[in-house]
Amino acid sequence: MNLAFDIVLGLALLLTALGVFSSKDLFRAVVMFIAFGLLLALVWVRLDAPDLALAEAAIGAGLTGVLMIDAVAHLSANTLQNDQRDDQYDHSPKRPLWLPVISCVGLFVLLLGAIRFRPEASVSLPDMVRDNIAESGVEHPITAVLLNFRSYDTLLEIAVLLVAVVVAMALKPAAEDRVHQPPPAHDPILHGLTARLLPAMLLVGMYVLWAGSYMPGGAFQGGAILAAALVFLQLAGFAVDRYAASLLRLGLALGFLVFLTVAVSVMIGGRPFLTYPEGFAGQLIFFIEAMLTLSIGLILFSLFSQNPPHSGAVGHQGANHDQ
Amino acid sequence: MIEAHTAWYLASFVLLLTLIAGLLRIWHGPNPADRMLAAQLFGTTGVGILLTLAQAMQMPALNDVALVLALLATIAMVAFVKRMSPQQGPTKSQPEDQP
Amino acid sequence: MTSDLWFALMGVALIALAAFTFFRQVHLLRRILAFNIMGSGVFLVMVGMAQHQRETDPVPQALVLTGIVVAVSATALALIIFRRFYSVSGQVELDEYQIEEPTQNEDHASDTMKDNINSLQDALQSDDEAPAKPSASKGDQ
Amino acid sequence: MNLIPLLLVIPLAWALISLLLPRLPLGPIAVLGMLVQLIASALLWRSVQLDGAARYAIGDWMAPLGITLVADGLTVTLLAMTALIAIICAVYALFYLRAHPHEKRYFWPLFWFLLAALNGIWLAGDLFNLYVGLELVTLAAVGMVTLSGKRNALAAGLRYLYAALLGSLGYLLGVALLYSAYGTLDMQQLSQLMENNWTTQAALLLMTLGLLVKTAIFPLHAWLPPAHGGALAPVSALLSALVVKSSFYILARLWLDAGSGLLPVAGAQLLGVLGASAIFYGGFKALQQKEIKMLVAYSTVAQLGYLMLVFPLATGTSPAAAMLAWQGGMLHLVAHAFAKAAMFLSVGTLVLAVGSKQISALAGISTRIPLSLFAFGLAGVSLMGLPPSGGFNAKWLMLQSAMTSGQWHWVIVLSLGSLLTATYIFKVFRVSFDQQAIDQGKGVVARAHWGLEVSALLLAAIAIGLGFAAALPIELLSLPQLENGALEGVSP
Repeated sequence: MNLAFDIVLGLALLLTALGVFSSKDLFRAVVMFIAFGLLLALVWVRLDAPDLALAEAAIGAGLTGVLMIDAVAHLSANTLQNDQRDDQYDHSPKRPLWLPVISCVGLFVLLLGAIRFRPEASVSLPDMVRDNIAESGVEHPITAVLLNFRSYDTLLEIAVLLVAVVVAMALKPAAEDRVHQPPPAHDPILHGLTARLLPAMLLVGMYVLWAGSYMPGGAFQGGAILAAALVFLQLAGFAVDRYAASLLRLGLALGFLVFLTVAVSVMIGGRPFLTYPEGFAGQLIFFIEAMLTLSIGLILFSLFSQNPPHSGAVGHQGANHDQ
Repeated sequence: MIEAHTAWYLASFVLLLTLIAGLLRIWHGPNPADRMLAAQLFGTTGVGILLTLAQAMQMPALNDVALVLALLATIAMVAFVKRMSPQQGPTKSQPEDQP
Repeated sequence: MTSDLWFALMGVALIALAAFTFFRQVHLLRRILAFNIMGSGVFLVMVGMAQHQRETDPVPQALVLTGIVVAVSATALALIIFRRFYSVSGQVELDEYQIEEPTQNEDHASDTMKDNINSLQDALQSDDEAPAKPSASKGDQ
Repeated sequence: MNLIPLLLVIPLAWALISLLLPRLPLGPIAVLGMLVQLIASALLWRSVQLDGAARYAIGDWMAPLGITLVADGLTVTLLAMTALIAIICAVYALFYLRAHPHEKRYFWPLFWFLLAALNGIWLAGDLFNLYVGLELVTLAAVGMVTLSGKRNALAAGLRYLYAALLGSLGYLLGVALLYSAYGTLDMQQLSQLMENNWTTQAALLLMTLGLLVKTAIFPLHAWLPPAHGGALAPVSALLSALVVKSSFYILARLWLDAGSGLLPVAGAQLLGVLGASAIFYGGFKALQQKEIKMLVAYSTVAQLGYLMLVFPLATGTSPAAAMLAWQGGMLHLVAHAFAKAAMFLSVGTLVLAVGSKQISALAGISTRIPLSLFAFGLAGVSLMGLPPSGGFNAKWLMLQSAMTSGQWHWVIVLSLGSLLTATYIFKVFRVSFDQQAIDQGKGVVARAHWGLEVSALLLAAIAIGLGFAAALPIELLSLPQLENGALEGVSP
């Protein structure tokens, strides 16, 4: 039964991906992609990785999907002006076949061989994680890896997020391009939905963050949920990005600031970079995670909201076209 | 106990099959709203699968995943309504798709 | 066959198909989709292969969590640059000829170039008049 | 306080300052920070020279559970090189960015994140950590390319981003395979565990392909010329001098350090053939360019080819030849970094001075803006490999290695490559010394700021100076596998 479930799930995943790749209609490809994210979350569950399922449900099926839909909407809104009615269809040319075919077949054979002839590993990190988890300050092994054993990776990863935001801010169109956007229409249904869903989202976000120290959950998943809540608010017509403009920058960097400060301050006491003082590891990790949740939420949200104007600014958009 | 597991697995398997039916709906469309609605149902079924799997696999953490999925699945829908709906672009035509 | 191995194999198939699409398509949005699915395939291989014939391993799961966040930043960045590119050029793909002939848009490019140069020359000239003044906070709005 | 983590903390802290306090004079603050970083890397260089390589366990978790940083001779040389080039580029940018207020606002945070990532890569001893570092480098570099938001910049940035992301995924897939086969990500531990089997070779092949894309080795170079040729001058300098080297560095560590003995001789020769093709293709394309910055960018494509010659010269040859190849290759990396940064900076000044990117516009400027042209010439001398220069020493070591191991075909490639380089460098000179144009008083339309000219000249002088002081870095660039024994058990 288990295996049958997995086989059907895997095939469905593959079919969905094929749907994304082969669909001529861009919007269909994007909806298929959202479905792909959802199936992938189920696959992570079957792989005993509920943390990844959480992240995939929030990021893959949620945020990335919204970003993609927004981008497709942007494309169709702008092509309309150029009087191309079948805006969602892809008329772009294709490259010659030989390179795709070679790379596809080559990768397939290479990877199958790699799986087939894989040697047995002599080092076992799971054992080491288990032996050292008592010292890490948290009970959940994935949180222990992310924020203690391999916290340096996490620090750099937050830097990656920050870089993306800096570039987004740099590429944001100048202020005069944005003021002409019509005020968002008041939508009673959406408003009611927001009023009911938003508190639940924030609550779940906090719960996921808090749960992270002893069970699946943590800063990334919590941050992704927070970001989703903010995106929701923005879509519902609240101009979140404008309210938060002054605090945004601090909020963006807060997690990184706290993380780096904690990491460096222990060095003054002569301990290595990124260690936690004995006995305080648990509390510090939770504190850092809370700040990271806030930061990640704001960063992911600004990656969504800093996009160039979209369909809302149809009339003005023409000015940007130099063709 | 084993029988209960099997029953839960069976339930999730059946839900998985309906999920695949939803996949076909997304593929066939024919217009964007149909696809989006099918994706929405897809999310709901996903929540169901997660809840049954939580019982079958004895993993209570999956209930959290289901919760998150239930909350976030609406976002794509809202984005679709706000960003792609016809009233935003008055001249916009519904693309016809030949299934 | 275990489920871990099965999903790792699915990951391999996803990678191969996504690579095909990535190299075949020129539409930038489609290539972002392909990139994301290829990434998911890599993550599946990473977790599936590590757990195949072994216990559940938190390390690759943590790595994949990091990878997912990195992939999201990269995707968001690609979308932002793509949309900006689309709104200044109206194109959804990069010109193939640009690889070999980057000076195709020479007239246009040299115009903006001259603007830049003039403004820079102005700035440098004004700088020569007041050389001691540092370039503080000029770009802040 | 240990110096190794300091080299990560300094750029990250300054990145944060640049991000949070944009109203401060970020340029001067950046130069100050660069000075601190330069001192820190000089001290680390000295301590490694005296005490040998050091390992540093981050968070007090030993590898393989934690992440270990490694500072050996090559690492500290590259750290010092990065700090030196970056501070001069920062000084140049200080003046150059005055005309680009919008770009300046976002240049400095990206600059610091880029430096943090580069330092992280030079120091990394962990495969997955390298992946995160590579992504940080990529996003920061792409951001710098697209800063202006102009059509060509955005197109170049997209092309770069897509290529680099694909490269990263190839690398990550290799990491996944290696982890599944050996259960560890620590490079030193892997170097003892790795055996010659399908999985290892597949993993290393995937990582190699990914890194070749990121290093822009022919025929995977197409993204480089528009990105490097189109960016702002200080950005081009940083990209060509440092960024492409980071992925090559990982490649070299992978095959010659962690996976020593795993590279088949045929594979090494193939990498060499790619390098040779890059040398000739890049050289010919450089010769054809009409825009000066594109000429320099194609010159980067060609010069990166020399780096690939390390693999055939150091694989399956005698230890002496391998050592010479390693030293020559790494010295070439350093010398090219200085020379190419000098070249991009001086070209940036020339373009400003004549108000055009076209090479023909440089006609007759030799008497009008001699300092920048001189810097360009000095950098050219090092690129051509004429004595005395860092480039000459590097190529001489590689030639010796090729002759010692009897690989005469690489001797020919090295010599012809230098000839080709000379041709396109002299093409620029022939135009700029055009007597007729000088007599007509053609050329310069604006005076260049002395700060721009001096910083380029300084970099070029260092590239030449490496010819006199090459013994210093070479001493530290010994073959890394010889050090493995010494590294055992050294705790922070």
